[in-house]
Amino acid sequence: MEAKEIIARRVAQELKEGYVVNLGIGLPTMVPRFLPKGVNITLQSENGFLGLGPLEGEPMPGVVNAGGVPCGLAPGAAMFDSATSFALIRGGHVDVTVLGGLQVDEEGSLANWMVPGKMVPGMGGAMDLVSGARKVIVAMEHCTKEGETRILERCSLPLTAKSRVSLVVTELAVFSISHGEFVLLETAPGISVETVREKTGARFAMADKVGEMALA
Amino acid sequence: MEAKEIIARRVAQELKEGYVVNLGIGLPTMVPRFLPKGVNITLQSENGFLGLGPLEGEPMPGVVNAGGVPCGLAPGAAMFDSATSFALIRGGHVDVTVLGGLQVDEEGSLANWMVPGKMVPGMGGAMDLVSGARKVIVAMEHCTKEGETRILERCSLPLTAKSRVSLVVTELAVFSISHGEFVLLETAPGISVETVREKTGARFAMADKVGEMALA
Amino acid sequence: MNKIVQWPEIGPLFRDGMTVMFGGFMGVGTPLGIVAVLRESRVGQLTLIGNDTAMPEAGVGPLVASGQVSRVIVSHIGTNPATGKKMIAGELDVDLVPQGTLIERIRCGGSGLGGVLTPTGVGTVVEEGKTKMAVGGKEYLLELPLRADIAIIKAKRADRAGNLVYERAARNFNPVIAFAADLVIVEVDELVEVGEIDPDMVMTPAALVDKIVLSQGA
Amino acid sequence: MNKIVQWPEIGPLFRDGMTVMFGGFMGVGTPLGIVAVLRESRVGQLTLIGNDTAMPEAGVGPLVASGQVSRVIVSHIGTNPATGKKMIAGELDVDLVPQGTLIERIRCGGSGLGGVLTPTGVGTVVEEGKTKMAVGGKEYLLELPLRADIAIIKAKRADRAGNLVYERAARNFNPVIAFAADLVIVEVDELVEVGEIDPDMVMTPAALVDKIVLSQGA
Repeated sequence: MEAKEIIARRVAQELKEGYVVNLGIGLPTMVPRFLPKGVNITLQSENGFLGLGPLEGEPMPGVVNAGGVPCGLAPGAAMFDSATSFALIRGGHVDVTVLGGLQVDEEGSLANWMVPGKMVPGMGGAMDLVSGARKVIVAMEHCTKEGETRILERCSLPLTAKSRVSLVVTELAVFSISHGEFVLLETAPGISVETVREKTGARFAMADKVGEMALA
Repeated sequence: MEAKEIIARRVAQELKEGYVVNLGIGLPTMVPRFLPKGVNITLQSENGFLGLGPLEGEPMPGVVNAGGVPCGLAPGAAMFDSATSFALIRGGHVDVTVLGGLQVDEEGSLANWMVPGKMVPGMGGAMDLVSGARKVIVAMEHCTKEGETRILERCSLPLTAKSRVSLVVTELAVFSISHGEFVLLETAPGISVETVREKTGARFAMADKVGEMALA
Repeated sequence: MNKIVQWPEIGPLFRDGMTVMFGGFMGVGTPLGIVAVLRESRVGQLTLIGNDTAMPEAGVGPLVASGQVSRVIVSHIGTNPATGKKMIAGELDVDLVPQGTLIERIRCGGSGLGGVLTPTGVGTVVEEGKTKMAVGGKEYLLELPLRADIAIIKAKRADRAGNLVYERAARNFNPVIAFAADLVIVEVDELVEVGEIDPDMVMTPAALVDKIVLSQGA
Repeated sequence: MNKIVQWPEIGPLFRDGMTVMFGGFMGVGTPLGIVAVLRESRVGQLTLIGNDTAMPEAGVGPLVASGQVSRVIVSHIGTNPATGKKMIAGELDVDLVPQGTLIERIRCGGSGLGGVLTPTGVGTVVEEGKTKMAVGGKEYLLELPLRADIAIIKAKRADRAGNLVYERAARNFNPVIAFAADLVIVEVDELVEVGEIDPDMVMTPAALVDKIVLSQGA
């Protein structure tokens, strides 16, 4: 199974019936495909609506996701302006946001919006999402293409938000973050704790029982 | 002519085509009856709409003015929530507010919301209206029932807002306020400057040409 | 998730000492059925947050009269003599807040904002005890967020998911308080199926609504 | 008051050095006809305020490409490489503002508020140079109002008075910027008579709208 699918499948297990969820671009948008049976969530889109659905048939005027790409509307969708959209986001009305990351550290800080001198796309809604969502899950590959770990004692890249991440899901492991330390909760099938340790740039505690990542 | 009608007729002359106007309770609500021919204004109501009109026929559900009294909707009316209503008021989107007063002083400060130990109804939307409307006109009788002047060097009652009133219309006179002084612009038909001076508790300057109040 | 509840389920949601935000302006837009349930429930020591205490027999007036309320945070009490009497008798704390400030404070509470700077109240008794700041040469008061345990809302129509539509000036505080409480209970005149309210016409999105009860007059 | 204008009347409303707020999110909800007029008008040294610089051929992208813009205040530039190139070349100042903060700053500018406290950006580069305040034990940044000389808006429908309705996610920044500019120009797909839009369904009240022009595709 591809790394991205492993991650998306595992993140999907975190979403419960009735949750309002905002998914960042890229990998996080794969998550809904793997929702457990019977779990219905409402997707929030920061460009102004609740009830984002997959595109079915022809694109409809004005029905686009936060990337500007045509999408669909779920039954019971509601549209609103951007001030309302971020009132929802910052006001704690989004249960979970799932975002990609460049780096996460043991303080729960996330860097995912710029690489100085290289990539400055702007933060868009990411800083508000990480500051405001009730639970922040980072879904990312454990290491960069160059093999550098993304899981660190301290992020070296500019932060998106400080101390807001509570769960990190990679293709190798699942960590929670609490009280300034990573806690290893699960390892992917066939991945040893030693492998995780080698590829992780921060110490981590072990959960009482380190389980195997459920990819159902 | 009754004092109130004199005041309402004169205030109506201040309202220009296309103005957005918020009228306080009491005397100010008489003003629209006396609008010059061809002048159309839009009345804002702080309980959440633009386009307040007179009640015609049966009351309609939810169509009430800021006093909770059934009213009508003008063609082109728009309804909104209270946050939007006060965004309009504070944001300078109301051209004129006309409010009753207990006292006005030469700094342009208004007292109209409480009398300590006697009447504490609450300020409602009055403080926002006086702080935010582009032009604040006070429409009130010159003196109290006990004969005490309402036009003072300094208000003795708790203020509604400081230095925001630009025009005061009474049944005796019209004053503008600028740079910390009252300027007598007009006197009512048959009222002498001496009479105005006797009944006014502040010095006032004279306009270059003190006219007679137009009550058309 | 079924949000539709029956009237007997409403009363037990309230507890002594709770803070309750209510929609409505002079009673118009106030959920009168829920107020009646609160009245019958005999919960006490309530803090009410909303525009006004209406009239003795309108809006939240009956709760003031019954002595179930220990504090109100409102912009106006002048039309309900019972509020003033209880205030003077020391039986009721009354915080008077300018209407535009009140709705912004509620909006802050519901939007994760820590406060807002408003010119309203500068130079008046309203500024007492507040932080004053100058921005661009103009003075403002820092006004702080308000939240509640429960918001009670009146809507014209709800779909079964909880999307709401209000009627005319009965909108007022309702859509704003829907963001600012831990539990949001809505009394509606009309309940429709999901999909019957156009997404562009929704005034309060379903995600904010916890419980829906059908008006008994409806 | 006739607010309906023809296309040749739009260009002369703009001047070099003006600040222009635009609706739209990745170009969706941006008044493309007005952008084209601005492009042809050759006014320069513009400051643009809006969500993003879209793509080179979408939204306000063409104005960035043409060099008519000297500053943008936006939340995102990543989808328009021209913006980044001009920024690096020193030809364009780019102020990046978190999206939720950007819309609140515009809302403050349009609502007479002096600023707002937001948790967004605390502990990041966004906090540089800003006042930081603690409220209830949590840290916030004070973010200040934004206003513009002109707001350019795209609506689905207008009545002749100027009441507006937006379509789906094309609403986004449009109704908020309508409060925050000295002159508000709206491009609409459809123009209807006064009374054809139900008062409850108006998304931007006519009082905020100065000029209406009919989309050429419409």
